[in-house]
Amino acid sequence: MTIRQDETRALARESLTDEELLDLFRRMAFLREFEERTAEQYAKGRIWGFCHLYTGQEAVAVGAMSVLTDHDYVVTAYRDHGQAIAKGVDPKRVMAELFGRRTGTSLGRGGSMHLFDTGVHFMGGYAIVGGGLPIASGLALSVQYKDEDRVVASFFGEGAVAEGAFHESLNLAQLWKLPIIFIIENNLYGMGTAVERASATRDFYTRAEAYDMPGEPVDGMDVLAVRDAVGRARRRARAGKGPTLLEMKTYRFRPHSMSDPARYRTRAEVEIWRERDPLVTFPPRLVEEGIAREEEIAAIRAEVAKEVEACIAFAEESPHPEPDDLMRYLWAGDEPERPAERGERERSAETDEREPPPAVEPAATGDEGG
Amino acid sequence: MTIRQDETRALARESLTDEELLDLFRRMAFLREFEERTAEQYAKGRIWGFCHLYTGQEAVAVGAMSVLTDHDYVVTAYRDHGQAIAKGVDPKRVMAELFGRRTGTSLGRGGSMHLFDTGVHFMGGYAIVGGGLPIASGLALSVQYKDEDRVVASFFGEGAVAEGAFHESLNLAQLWKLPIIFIIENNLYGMGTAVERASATRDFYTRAEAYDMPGEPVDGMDVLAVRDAVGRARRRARAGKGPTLLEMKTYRFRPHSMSDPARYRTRAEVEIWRERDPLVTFPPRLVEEGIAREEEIAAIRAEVAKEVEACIAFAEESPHPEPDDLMRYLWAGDEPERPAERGERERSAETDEREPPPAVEPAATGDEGG
Amino acid sequence: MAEITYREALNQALHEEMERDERVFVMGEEVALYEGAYKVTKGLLGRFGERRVKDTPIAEEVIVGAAVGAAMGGLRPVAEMMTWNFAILAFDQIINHAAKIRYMFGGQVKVPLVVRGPQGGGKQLGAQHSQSVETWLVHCPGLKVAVPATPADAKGLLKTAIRDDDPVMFLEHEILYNAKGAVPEGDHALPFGEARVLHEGGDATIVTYSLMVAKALRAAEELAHDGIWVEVIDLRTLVPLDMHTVLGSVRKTHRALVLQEGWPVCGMASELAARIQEEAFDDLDAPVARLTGAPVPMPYNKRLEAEAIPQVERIADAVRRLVG
Amino acid sequence: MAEITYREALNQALHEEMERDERVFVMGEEVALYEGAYKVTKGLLGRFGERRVKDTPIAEEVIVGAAVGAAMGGLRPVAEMMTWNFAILAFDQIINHAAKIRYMFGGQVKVPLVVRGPQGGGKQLGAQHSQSVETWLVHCPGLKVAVPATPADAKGLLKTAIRDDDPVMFLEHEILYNAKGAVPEGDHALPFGEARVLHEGGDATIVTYSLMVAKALRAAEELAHDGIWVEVIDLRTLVPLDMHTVLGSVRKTHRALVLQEGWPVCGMASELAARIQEEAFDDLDAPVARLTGAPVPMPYNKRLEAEAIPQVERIADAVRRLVG
Ligand SMILES: Cc1ncc(C[n+]2csc(CCOP(=O)(O)OP(=O)(O)O)c2C)c(N)n1
Ligand SMILES: Cc1ncc(C[n+]2csc(CCOP(=O)(O)OP(=O)(O)O)c2C)c(N)n1
Ligand SMILES: [Mg+2]
Ligand SMILES: [Mg+2]
Repeated sequence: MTIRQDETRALARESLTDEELLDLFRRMAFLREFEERTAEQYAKGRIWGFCHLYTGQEAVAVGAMSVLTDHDYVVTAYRDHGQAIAKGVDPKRVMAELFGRRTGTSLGRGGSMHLFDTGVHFMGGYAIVGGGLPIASGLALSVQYKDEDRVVASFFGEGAVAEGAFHESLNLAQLWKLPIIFIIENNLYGMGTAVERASATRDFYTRAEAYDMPGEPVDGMDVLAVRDAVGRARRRARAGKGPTLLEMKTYRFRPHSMSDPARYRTRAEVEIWRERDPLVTFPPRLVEEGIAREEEIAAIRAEVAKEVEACIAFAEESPHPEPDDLMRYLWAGDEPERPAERGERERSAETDEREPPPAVEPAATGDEGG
Repeated sequence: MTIRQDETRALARESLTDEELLDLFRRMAFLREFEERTAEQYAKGRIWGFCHLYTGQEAVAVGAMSVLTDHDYVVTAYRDHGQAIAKGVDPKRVMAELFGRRTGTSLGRGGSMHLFDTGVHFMGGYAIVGGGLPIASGLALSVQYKDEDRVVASFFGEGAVAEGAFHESLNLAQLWKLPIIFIIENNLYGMGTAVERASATRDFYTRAEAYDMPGEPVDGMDVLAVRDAVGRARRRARAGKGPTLLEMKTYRFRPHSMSDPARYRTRAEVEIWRERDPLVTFPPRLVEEGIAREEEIAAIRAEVAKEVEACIAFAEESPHPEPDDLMRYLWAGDEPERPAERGERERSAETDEREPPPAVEPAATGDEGG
Repeated sequence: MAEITYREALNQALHEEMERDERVFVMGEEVALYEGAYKVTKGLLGRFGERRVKDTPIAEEVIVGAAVGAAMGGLRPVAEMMTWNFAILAFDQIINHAAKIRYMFGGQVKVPLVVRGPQGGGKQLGAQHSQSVETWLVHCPGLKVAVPATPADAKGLLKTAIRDDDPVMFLEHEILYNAKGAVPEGDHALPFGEARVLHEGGDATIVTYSLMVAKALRAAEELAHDGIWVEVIDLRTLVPLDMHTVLGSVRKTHRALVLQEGWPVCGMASELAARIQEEAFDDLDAPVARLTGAPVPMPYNKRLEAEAIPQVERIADAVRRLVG
Repeated sequence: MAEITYREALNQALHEEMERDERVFVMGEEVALYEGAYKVTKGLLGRFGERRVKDTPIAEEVIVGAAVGAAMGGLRPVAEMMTWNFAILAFDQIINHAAKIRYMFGGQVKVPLVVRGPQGGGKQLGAQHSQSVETWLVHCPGLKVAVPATPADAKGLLKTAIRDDDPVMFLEHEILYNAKGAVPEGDHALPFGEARVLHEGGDATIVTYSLMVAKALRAAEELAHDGIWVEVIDLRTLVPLDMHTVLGSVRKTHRALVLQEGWPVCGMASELAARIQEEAFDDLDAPVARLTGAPVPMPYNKRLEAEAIPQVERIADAVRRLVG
């Protein structure tokens, strides 16, 4: 694996203002704090079911979303808090969903694994491993069909690569040159199974070759490397050149889910990755390069802590769904009332047909949506 | 695609006697005749349902089976007459199965797509595209588990490569180093769909790389090339080195099935392949190389015609299953009476546990089962 | 009204709906260049081009899954399964995704998807090509299921299916493709959930759908010769299910036979028997009878296959036993 | 007899059968090193090693398919589905292959395969992780289906499943894993197709299985306080189905409620209602009643989930209506 680290960093750095760089940190810090507090709320019995934290992988979601536009579709798996919030889903409503409240993104019906918000084109967390890839491919087909100015980013764990759905989706996407970016978050484990125990190969970006698709390994602990790779893949997709497979080399610091003792890995391994933790490595870089002062970093950390606190308060105060709701909204035509605060962002993918800007020739160079 | 034609031919030639070479021709001639007569019987309304002929692909089945042993398992799809007969299934019983008779390989319940004979370890024709691959992998697992001296050959069309089952099976087989040979019969079409309309790649042997598995293109119109490639793959499998993916470049001269007008391909294309027809190219070679005289070739053609005639007569004279049979043999314990003539070959895979020779170290060189 | 085949009626519905709504498109194995394994998509590629008529690889899971995604993206995909037997490879996308997405995401999105194709036995295609899949689909909340028995219904229900905002599983019967019947031209869309009484009578009710409707009608005619008058109800859609019409008839005849081609255990016949006895117990003069396909994988041999599928004579006998 | 959990009982059965028969092996996601997502395979890797306890990739279709092939090759695989929801990705191998291979190939081969894992709701796992899959399986001829309700049955039925020469779909209930009960040590194998009467009474019969047995028993106790005596029947296996015991009880009580956790349409409750009224019509004083899960994808929220699953109070109410 050769990751052109310095090169990509330099590239990405050029196109970003100091504010933008700081914002990347803020977003990662927010996700970290959100997940830490989620763990605490789970322990308190306010969140139930399966709950998979994103801790450690923040650079992937934040880096990727920083070069996707509001209109781009995102699809992911059950480990979905990070992508949802990074995509712009209101974190209050995410926390409310984890609490199972009526104000949650999915009215409290989805829970941690099934966040969704058409308002920001976050098209779902799916709990069937591999299940999101065909759907993401279909969204990309709709984009191509309507000649819209957007792309699809499909996130999934390296464990999903073994599923037939991965294979069928990549073949179709390449055959039809769909505007989609397949993003493997290779955190080295699928539950307790280390990659080498479940896959004939240890790298996954190489799988792209089987479909004559470009594939690339990316340092998933480096938000700028992620940003760069996703930005380039997005441009390819928008230019009609079809899909790209990106393998983000990353790590989850927490167990698979809240009920996993994580005995399958060594403390030493965790420690090695701790040194690459984006929340550890990125702030010093900002300081060294004169982009922010230590105090600003500390201030941001304090701010996000307050914001997450507000999310918990919001969730706690929110009403439960009424038992009478049980049979509602199964069929189209029976439409839920939208919470007022969501306002304009509420339009569904289908009703916002006028929304996506008409397709334009993509710029030959330069990041989009940065 | 680089097929080392002369090289492989030379290799294969060395290990074969004149009788053996002539026998390869006889077997291919038999299959050709069998399928031609099957088409005729279908037209006469004696065979029903879906019926897929092997015409054109004879070199694949005959070449492959010539280096597999009786104990090796074979699994294939619905285009299964060729592999079944080449594996040693009694062609009388194959024809009887096509006729739906009680003497058929599957008691008349399977028909053309579902031949089966545990006696020669022909483990089935399956009509779900890709459905045979997981099963073949499982048979290979049983071989490995019991440390038996045999391998599995899994045949399927290039259309099946797009199915998730292909991907899942190859990954598992390579991960577990299963003793299996995956044989793609790339006849350029899946029904009416040319490969380039359904696949992101035109070659399929390259798919092996995704699983870190060796893959190789083979001239599927050359029985000796097939023999050589399968022989080598078998040795790898027996040596515990795991699976191989072979792509047989071949062609079917007949339409997909009996009800396909085959308008999707040009006469010119068919003509080009006609020149590579093994039934056209192999006999002159035998004559040129002094292995057989023209008259011997003609005599063989006459013999197989008679043999196939006898198959038809056998099928025609055979009884239909009794309607009362309908509910029988669904569950184990309700065992059908075996037709007497099958004799010793009757033992089922499970009951023949003493049968497979104990595993021995495979010879480092030289063909097995030739 | 023109006399056309079931196949042509389906084809007409596709043509008209694609003409009417640019969001409608067709995808599946062999649907474009080959014009469908059963020629249901004939002429579509020529008329609408490759953008709207798409051949796919042989990969059912992504065919259905991509259709689900496209529907979420605002299109109205019609995904053809060459036969419904192969849709079993896509059950994860149908059951775990198409059926659940709207509800589980709090009603934020619609999935206006049609999955269509033939099912059923009778052509000696053997165990893996002859199944009836309706039980697996109706069991799962969130899917609508249509089972047209005539060319007119094939057209009218398919048009409604395409216009419907929910996932519709559209089960054609392979044997019916060549069946002819009068079909209204133009905008003939039939409401879902309205069964039809096809043969009136006071002695018993046969409740059925798809191919079995024609067989039930022939049995009814045969029974009429014996002076037994049966009412034949064609359900047309299984979800939604028109219990109103069924119960109305049973309350009149006091005897019901539910007839289906597929396997008995947990079949539609069981569901209807359970519901009829639940809701019209006191009106029944005899237990609700079921006549179904035999509980075995479909055999290839012609005689065995005929034995495995309900035939006219056996339907008539079942009614005789019911009224006897 | 030791008091152990349902989980331990399953684990014991696996240990004992693997000890007894070298052909028995276990494969699935996380079954080896991790000892099972629900720890049902605890200790197996240590005892039997990697050859007989195999972790697989996340690829359900090939897990089941390879198990089918291994069974045809003379082994006795026990394939774990981490939950039955994921088995839907393997339905092609279960329905189109495992169930059909013996019959369609003329009885030449046996497929002695067990697919096992938990199913059901009640742990707030949401729509894609809370399904009951029995309808999809019992509908398909060629599959046996076991649904143990107690630790003793979990052990006894799993041992029988492993020894059975046909494909057995073994449906554990996630909520029951920690349930404790007396379990016979050693060679305790229970015959398939023998239901058990758990609570005797003359006023009504509750027919049920799996987790709902415990709920039915609690309802029965509650009803007993009101002087209503119900018989509770635990079916234990759905294929084969012990109609004899069911009908015997119904002929005595004249009233039956069929209770299941899963969705209503074409559920086991419908099947049993259809069969009971068919075979015991004249013995019935009231229509056979069904109580089932609500026909919606399972919601995450605790209150909604509780509302979607039959609870003791509602079971008792259903019986009161039935006898009222
Ligand atoms: C089809 C399916 N099979 C199995 C599971 C159970 N399961 C949930 S998460 C998981 C591991 C997935 O690992 P990976 O794809 O690497 O994602 P990560 O959890 O590491 O983000 C498994 C096996 C599932 N949810 N769906
Ligand atoms: C799962 C599944 N999907 C679709 C079909 C219908 N079908 C039968 S044969 C065929 C084409 C297969 O082509 P290929 O694998 O190249 O084999 P060939 O017929 O060329 O030997 C298709 C699509 C099927 N039988 N099974
Ligand atoms: Mg992972
Ligand atoms: Mg082909």
